[in-house]
Amino acid sequence: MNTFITTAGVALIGLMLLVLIRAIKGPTVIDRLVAINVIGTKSIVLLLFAGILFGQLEMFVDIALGYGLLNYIVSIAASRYYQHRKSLEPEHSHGGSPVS
Amino acid sequence: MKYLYSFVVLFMPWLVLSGKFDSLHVGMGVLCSSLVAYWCANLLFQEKAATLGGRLRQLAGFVGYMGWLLGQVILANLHVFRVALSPRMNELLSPQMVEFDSTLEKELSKFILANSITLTPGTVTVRVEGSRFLVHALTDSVACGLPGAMEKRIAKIFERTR
Amino acid sequence: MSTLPIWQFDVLLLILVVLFAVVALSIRNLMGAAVVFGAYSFMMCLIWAGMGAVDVAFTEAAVGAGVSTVFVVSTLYNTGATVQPRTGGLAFKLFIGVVVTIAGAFLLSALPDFPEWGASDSPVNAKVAPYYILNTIADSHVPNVVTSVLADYRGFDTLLETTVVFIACIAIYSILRIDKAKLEVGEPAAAPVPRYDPGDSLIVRQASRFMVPFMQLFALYVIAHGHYSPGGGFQGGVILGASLILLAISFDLKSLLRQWSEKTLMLLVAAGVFLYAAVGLACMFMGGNYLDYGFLDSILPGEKDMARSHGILLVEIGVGITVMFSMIAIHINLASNGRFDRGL
Amino acid sequence: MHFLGYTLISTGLVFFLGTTIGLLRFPDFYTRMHAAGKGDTLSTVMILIGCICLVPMSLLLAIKILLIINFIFIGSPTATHAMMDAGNKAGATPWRKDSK
Repeated sequence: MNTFITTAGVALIGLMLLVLIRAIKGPTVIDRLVAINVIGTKSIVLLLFAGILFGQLEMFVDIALGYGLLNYIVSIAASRYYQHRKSLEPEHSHGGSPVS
Repeated sequence: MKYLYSFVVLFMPWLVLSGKFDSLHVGMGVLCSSLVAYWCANLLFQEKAATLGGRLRQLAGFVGYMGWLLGQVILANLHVFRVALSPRMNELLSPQMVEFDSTLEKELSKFILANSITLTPGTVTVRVEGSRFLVHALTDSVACGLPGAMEKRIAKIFERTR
Repeated sequence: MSTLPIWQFDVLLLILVVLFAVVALSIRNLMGAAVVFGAYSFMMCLIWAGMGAVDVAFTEAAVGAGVSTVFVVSTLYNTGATVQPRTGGLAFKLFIGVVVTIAGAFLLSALPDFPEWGASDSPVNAKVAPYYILNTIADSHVPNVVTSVLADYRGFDTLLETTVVFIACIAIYSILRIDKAKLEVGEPAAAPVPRYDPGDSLIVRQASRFMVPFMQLFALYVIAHGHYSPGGGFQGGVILGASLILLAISFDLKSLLRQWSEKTLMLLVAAGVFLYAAVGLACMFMGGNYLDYGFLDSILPGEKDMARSHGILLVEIGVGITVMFSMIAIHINLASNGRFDRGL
Repeated sequence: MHFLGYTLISTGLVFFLGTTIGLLRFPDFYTRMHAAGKGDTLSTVMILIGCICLVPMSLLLAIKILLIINFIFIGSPTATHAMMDAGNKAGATPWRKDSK
């Protein structure tokens, strides 16, 4: 079972790396936000996996529960920023010409 | 009355969280639950008119609704999967904004309808203003089907107060 | 390293953390950088968890997911998210590069002096840690060693850490808070904030309605059960603060301020530190050393060991109160630009 | 029971793969949101239920994980909606079929 969980966890992190591509590419901040939101949700799963592998699920479940409750605050705060200030310019990520 | 309801609603999760049933911890549970109930009763129970039986019936209806919704979520994922993996993705997609008016009146039922729309195949709620829903649809066929059977189901469960 | 059950996770997460850090630094829009930096903190939390440091992981989770990114976002809300192009030329960049390299080399040169990670003969693991691990149950009936170390054996440190949070709150308050009366005379009026539209956040409001009570319940659970499970006053306080910040974001700042007036907030921030210090003083009055909770056994129920356990709970509550209200006060200051009227 | 757990976790991972591919391949912010909002919720929920089935644990612990699932079910669509609204208000350009 532990081998399976480890494999699943490694696969999950691998997929998170793929999601990271979206966070790197952008092109807008909201795109990054979507990717980060997905990664945050998957952190809950990884925490549970770590708990299973350590054999101390009851400790890790508390952290995962905290994450589950808090995870969406960031998305809501960032969305509220764009709902109030209507400016979403695509920016260049890799040291290109900075957006004025 | 709403304080009592909130206390009961909050004390049960406390017992689950705590998992310790000695007098000290249950006592702290009573204290913390009443504190949160005092803070949040206005948040948790906004309807004044509802009776206890009505609330319980709503809860039962909601559980049944969740079962149906879970099926829809799986369908939604298969739909996304099919579109995302299709080599001719650009032909399958025809994203568009759809607006429609809902007959639902309560905020709670609008909230559930909006989140259900987000979780069902091919549609995501963008905005709810008054009774006007702005929905982003992935393909033409799902855009025509809005709001669908969901609205009636929700109306049946949540719009009656007693 | 390979004896750890999840070294595969650790290696991959380390790669992810470095990637996130590089991405966060290279994005030229501050909002984007803030958001990616939030994900960096998720990964740090997972790494702590992978090392088995659950309390640290919990702190990182609560602070990273709950408040830190929100603070940055609300700051950017008042300052704007665009960066000015740097004016310094190549020489300046080279200078920075040299300075950073030298500093990094110094830090790395100190690395061999550290004992190997988890080595059993290092000074910490040879004397101090075994004492805590062996004696904590007998001394204070607290199974979670971290809690007893933080709040009992090293209670002074935690008292001063709580004071640091308090000072941070006071500092932000004194820098940002603007008096309404002064504002009318000196500065020009604030840029008109778009009117709050109650219709546009129905879904968010309804969701917060359900989440906030359970967040607060969970936070109180974390404070009350710091003895047994990871967590304690700091984490619980942060989650409590985050729940009220969520209320402020999804309804509006006014409704939060109606519930907790400015005066109450600041009084409560001080009250938490006061509670902690007062418990210490009470120990002195009972004849013991400062923060030696064992001497409270005549006013708290139970024997000496149980009194220590209850003393830990009391100071955890103090920490929780200070942290919770500091978080809220800091958020209100940042979000409303010190005006305490409306904001993010 | 074990078999069910393995199946659920694997299915969850497959759905998360679908999410990731959708997130990377879809042409604009709105369509990416579809992939993220739906796939993220379901794959997380599936993996968590799989953990309940797979790992022997006490009833209270299982209920705690069910609580996490509950909060994800409330929080995830809400975050999706908030980001969608923010993108729309900030003026993310929608993709049109004839634009390419």
